[in-house]
Amino acid sequence: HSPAQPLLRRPFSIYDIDSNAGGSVTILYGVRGAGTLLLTNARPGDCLDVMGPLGRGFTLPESQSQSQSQPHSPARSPHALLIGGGLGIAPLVFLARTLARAGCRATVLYGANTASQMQPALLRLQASRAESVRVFTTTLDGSAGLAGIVTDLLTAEPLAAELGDIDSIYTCGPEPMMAAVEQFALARRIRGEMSLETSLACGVGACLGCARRLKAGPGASPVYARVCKDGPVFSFGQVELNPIAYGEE
Amino acid sequence: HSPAQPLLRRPFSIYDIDSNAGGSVTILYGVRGAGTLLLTNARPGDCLDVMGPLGRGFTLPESQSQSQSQPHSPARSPHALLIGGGLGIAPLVFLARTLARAGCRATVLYGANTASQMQPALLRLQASRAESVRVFTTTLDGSAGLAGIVTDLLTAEPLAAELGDIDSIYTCGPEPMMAAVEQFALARRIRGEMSLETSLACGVGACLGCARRLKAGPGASPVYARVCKDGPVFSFGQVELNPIAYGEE
Amino acid sequence: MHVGRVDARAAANDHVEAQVDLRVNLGGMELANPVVMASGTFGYGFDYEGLIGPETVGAVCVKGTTLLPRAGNKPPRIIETPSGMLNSIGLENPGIETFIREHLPRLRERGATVIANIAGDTALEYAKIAERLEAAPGVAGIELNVSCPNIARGGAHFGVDQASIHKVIRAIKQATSLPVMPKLSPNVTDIVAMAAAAQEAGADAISLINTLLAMAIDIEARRPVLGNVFGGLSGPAIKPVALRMVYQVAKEVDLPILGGGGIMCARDAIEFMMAGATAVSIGTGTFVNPTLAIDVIDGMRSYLAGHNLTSVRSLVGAAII
Amino acid sequence: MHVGRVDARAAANDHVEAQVDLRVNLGGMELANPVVMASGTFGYGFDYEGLIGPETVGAVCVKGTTLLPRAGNKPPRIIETPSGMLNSIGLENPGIETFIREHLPRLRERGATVIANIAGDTALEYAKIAERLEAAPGVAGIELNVSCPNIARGGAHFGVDQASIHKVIRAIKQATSLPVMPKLSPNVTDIVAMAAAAQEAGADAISLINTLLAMAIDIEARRPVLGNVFGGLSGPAIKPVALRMVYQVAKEVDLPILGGGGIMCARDAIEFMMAGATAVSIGTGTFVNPTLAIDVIDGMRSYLAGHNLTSVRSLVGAAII
Ligand SMILES: Cc1cc2nc3c(=O)[nH]c(=O)nc-3n(C[C@H](O)[C@H](O)[C@H](O)COP(=O)(O)OP(=O)(O)OC[C@H]3O[C@@H](n4cnc5c(N)ncnc54)[C@H](O)[C@@H]3O)c2cc1C
Ligand SMILES: Cc1cc2nc3c(=O)[nH]c(=O)nc-3n(C[C@H](O)[C@H](O)[C@H](O)COP(=O)(O)OP(=O)(O)OC[C@H]3O[C@@H](n4cnc5c(N)ncnc54)[C@H](O)[C@@H]3O)c2cc1C
Ligand SMILES: Cc1cc2nc3c(=O)[nH]c(=O)nc-3n(C[C@H](O)[C@H](O)[C@H](O)COP(=O)(O)O)c2cc1C
Ligand SMILES: Cc1cc2nc3c(=O)[nH]c(=O)nc-3n(C[C@H](O)[C@H](O)[C@H](O)COP(=O)(O)O)c2cc1C
Ligand code: FES
Ligand code: FES
Repeated sequence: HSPAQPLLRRPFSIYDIDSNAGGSVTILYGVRGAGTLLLTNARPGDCLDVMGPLGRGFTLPESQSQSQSQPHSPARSPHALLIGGGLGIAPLVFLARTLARAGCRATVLYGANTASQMQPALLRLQASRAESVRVFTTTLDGSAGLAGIVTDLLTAEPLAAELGDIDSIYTCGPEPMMAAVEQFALARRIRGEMSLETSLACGVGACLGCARRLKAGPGASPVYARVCKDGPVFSFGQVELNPIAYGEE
Repeated sequence: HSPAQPLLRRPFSIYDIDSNAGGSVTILYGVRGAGTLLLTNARPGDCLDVMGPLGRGFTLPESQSQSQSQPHSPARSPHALLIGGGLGIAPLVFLARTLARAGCRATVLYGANTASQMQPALLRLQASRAESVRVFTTTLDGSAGLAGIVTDLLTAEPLAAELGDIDSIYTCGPEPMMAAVEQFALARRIRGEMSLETSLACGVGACLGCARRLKAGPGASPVYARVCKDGPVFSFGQVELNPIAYGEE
Repeated sequence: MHVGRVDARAAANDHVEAQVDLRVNLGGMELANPVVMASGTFGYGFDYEGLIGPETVGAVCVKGTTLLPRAGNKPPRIIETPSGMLNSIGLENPGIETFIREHLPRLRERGATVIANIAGDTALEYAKIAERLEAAPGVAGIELNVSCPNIARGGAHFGVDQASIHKVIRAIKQATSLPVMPKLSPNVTDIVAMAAAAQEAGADAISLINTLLAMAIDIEARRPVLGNVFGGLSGPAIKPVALRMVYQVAKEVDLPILGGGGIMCARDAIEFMMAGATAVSIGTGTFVNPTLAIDVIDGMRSYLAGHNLTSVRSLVGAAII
Repeated sequence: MHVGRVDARAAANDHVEAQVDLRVNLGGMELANPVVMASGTFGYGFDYEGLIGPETVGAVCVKGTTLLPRAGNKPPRIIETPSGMLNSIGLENPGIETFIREHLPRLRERGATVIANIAGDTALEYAKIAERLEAAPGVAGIELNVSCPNIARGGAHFGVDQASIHKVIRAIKQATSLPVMPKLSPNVTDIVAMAAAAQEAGADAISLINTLLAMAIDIEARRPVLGNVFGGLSGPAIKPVALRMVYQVAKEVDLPILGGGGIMCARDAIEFMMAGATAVSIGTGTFVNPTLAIDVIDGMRSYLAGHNLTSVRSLVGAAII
């Protein structure tokens, strides 16, 4: 007996967009339950019923908007640090490629359980201009890059020394990881954003089911933001994070 | 949005069995709802989770059991009349081939909406020994055989005249059709059987969900039989039939 | 079958379908068609802009609104279940004044038929909201949420005993001349008794059903999934229960019913009307298929045309025996 | 996750799993494991012979049995619904004498733990059946169906008010020394009050939940699908409601609970135990997967071994906050 058919839609990040050949939008997903399992049945040529893009995406570095036509010289261009854990790499791949196209430098820190899981995303990242996107990896089992978790890279030499000129940080992945990245950024007063995950129902702001509590002074009555509409991308310092990820111990 | 995933198992008749090449069991089905729609996704090599065979099948003509090794001569062999409507032809194809193998004669009356629907079953019937299985058809739209419903054949010349030596009648199809066949047989004191359809849950006699009322004298408190276990094949005269089929007007 | 837009006969029926009369009167609320957006699933009418607007449907029940703003419940607030979902939103809303000032004028401008869904903790609170709505132009009627299972208040809800249902409806009827439609809780032993109490108190229509009180447990974290522990079950899973309650109430109580719970297609909606509902509400189904309401309206047209019926009103209660 | 038999760690865990203790005591009934076949879905224990036998599971609740034989309800008796099914069997059964004479000895011979599920129209009827069971060897306990929603009796059921629950349990307790476990109706406003009344009357355990009263309509025939109009909803659709009731009762009433409703995998069963059930019942799931009970037992073992737990009893109520 197969697991129950999913009822609600499932949210995915944009992993890549190809506006050349007829146009395509790519997602990167892992099988977690019934919905993603069903997705594995999809074959080339099948129609998927998709709503989107929805919500608020990453904000590109400020100077970038004026520089679109006139890319920065590599030396003076904004430097973004992208930190992805597991499937959280998905939106960061699209972001890295967008930054590169806009003449920004991107340093991507990418952590996963094991080397084989990382291949698809690494290939896409390498397809960006090599000089503007650099990638460093960690694996839990040590099969590629540094053995450990991705945030270890923030303090590990020689990379840590090179992070002095970071203008902004973007992160997506397990919430404890994002919480550590946020702390790192706030301590250094580097602006940055994270992409949050919750269960969604409507996806358009109508149901208030995806609420996450915003940070506020102690004693204040709670204020919630909608992940689907006000997010999924939030600035560091905005949202109360769970030290423990949903479904984990 | 696709229709809800079915929860319960779905019953199907055995349409054919090939005990030669590695062995196969064939079913003939029409898409009616979510379950049969799902079945259309099955590809050669896929595994289906099947319980069966279940319940009570058709009884072969009595003399036949002794004659298994020594087939009847065509002239003196039992003559069975098989009357199928729509997908009700499925178990009758298997029955016709079984009868032919046992040296009985089978006359099959087969009614459908239109000629194209009948091709698969007709091909299988033709694969039986031609001399022992004869087939007559009707279609509602007149595209093959007599224009009309299958029970019209019972009174239409020249066939009606030939039905004098019928030993037994087997029928499967819409209930109003089977009710007419039952009446025909009872009036002529020809023994026979019908294969009934209801919603099933357990399929093994445990839940009592598939009950059909047995015929009884007036005033008697109702007695029910289980279609899945006591049937789906019942003798003529045993079960109260619905003049109106489930889901029809 | 005659449901959905891909019916082979749809084209041939276009002419007939155009002549089908979909109007219904829901206890004084005139709806152009029987399809109503369920409260809490369509915000204040504009979140699905571009896909489906508030003027497309028979009426919009706006998000449950209270006298003062409410922050809502602690997340997680939703979790999917087999053919359903749990929610424990906890009536997050900006309060009645903001609704009247910001949302209502936009809805009115678009020509939407607006049913204000209201909630409160005391009969007085309900009456105060009703008074404010009375004065605000553009409200067709009031849906009274006496049944929200998501607010922790020691288990005492208005919707589960006759006396409190009676009291709150009387209070509201005295505060407004608008049609008043209590939305009853399905979490009761005797839904007919609740509906009868509402009728006696002067209700103009009955809305059935709100969500079933339910929960889910995370076996790895070893705790309830929802921040609020309990939530309300909606979606196709509850349709058979909702249909039963509509049928029971329609048989015994002489008030028009807004019926819903798990409607996912025109066929479901027609089941509700045949069980005795004058109009149907669509909630969770919109999350799955944002234009479901339009599909249901179209499917009703096809069904009527295909069965040579001229008015959708002929379906109401047709299956009651 | 540690559910099901295809867990990659299953082989490695074999040794640990073997040492896991699955025994539970359900109000005096000693079960070898917490998995119980739900009444009405496993006949008298032998319909699935060859696939799963009555001795495999913790206990078998046999088909609801009455003093005298009953013919049952008019068909159609079942219809599938989203993630669920409706049934209106109407307690078709051969009567208590036939059960004792024909079915019980076979069950006993096989070493099955038998829970007799009984039903009646009056407290006296229940007491008479209990007396007969007292005298018959091989019954571990009595499950009291005070909640079958399928019998048309003007809407008055034992299971929906405290006084009648109290009365029938008292009558049975006086007639037998066997453990008595009322199976409560979920179609009530306050399940905790019903359970508390049962406890006060001397119940040894509580069984939760029976089916939700529900219906379906055939929009072509324009009438209810079931011959009995109403039926009981079971299957995964009701799991969130069942879980909530188990949780509520476990929190407030100090009696062991047999919990179930919609269990389709070990994970579901563990949710029920964490909500406070001492044992779990499997009904509709067996129709879908006849060996589900075995899968659930195996899955519990894997979960316990994978979490370094030695006894299934450590799960009971683990998620209550
Ligand atoms: C904005 C956003 C962007 C996302 N982008 C991506 C992406 O790019 N790639 C990607 O792979 N994923 C992404 N996700 C996550 C993705 O949406 C989920 O993995 C997906 O919805 C899972 O659906 P499913 O049906 O496969 O699993 P589900 O069946 O929905 O289960 C999901 C998880 O929840 C757990 N769960 C379910 N019920 C319970 C319960 N009762 N108790 C405890 N745990 C439970 C399951 O075990 C499972 O691990 C994104 C999510 C959001 C919000
Ligand atoms: C013993 C036996 C043998 C059979 N042999 C065959 C066979 O050989 N070949 C074959 O094709 N079929 C056979 N059938 C019938 C087959 O089992 C059904 O067609 C199948 O179960 C349909 O499943 P489904 O999920 O596709 O449709 P479902 O979704 O189960 O629907 C079946 C029908 O019921 C109707 N229905 C569902 N819900 C309602 C409602 N609320 N009101 C009114 N109508 C409703 C649907 O519209 C649909 O027409 C047999 C049945 C039995 C009992
Ligand atoms: C996310 C969500 C929020 C809801 N909020 C409200 C509400 O504020 N007021 C109310 O009366 N009902 C509310 N409901 C109940 C719905 O209006 C509807 O009665 C219920 O969901 C059953 O219908 P459905 O199965 O079509 O969703 C809410 C339902 C959901 C799913
Ligand atoms: C076909 C069927 C027959 C049932 N008969 C009985 C019965 O005789 N007595 C009883 O107490 N419960 C009966 N039940 C209820 C089940 O025992 C169980 O409580 C309910 O179905 C919920 O569990 P499930 O979702 O696992 O099926 C029956 C359920 C079904 C589906
Ligand atoms: S998912 Fe509905 S508001 Fe975000
Ligand atoms: S389907 Fe269960 S007894 Fe026939």
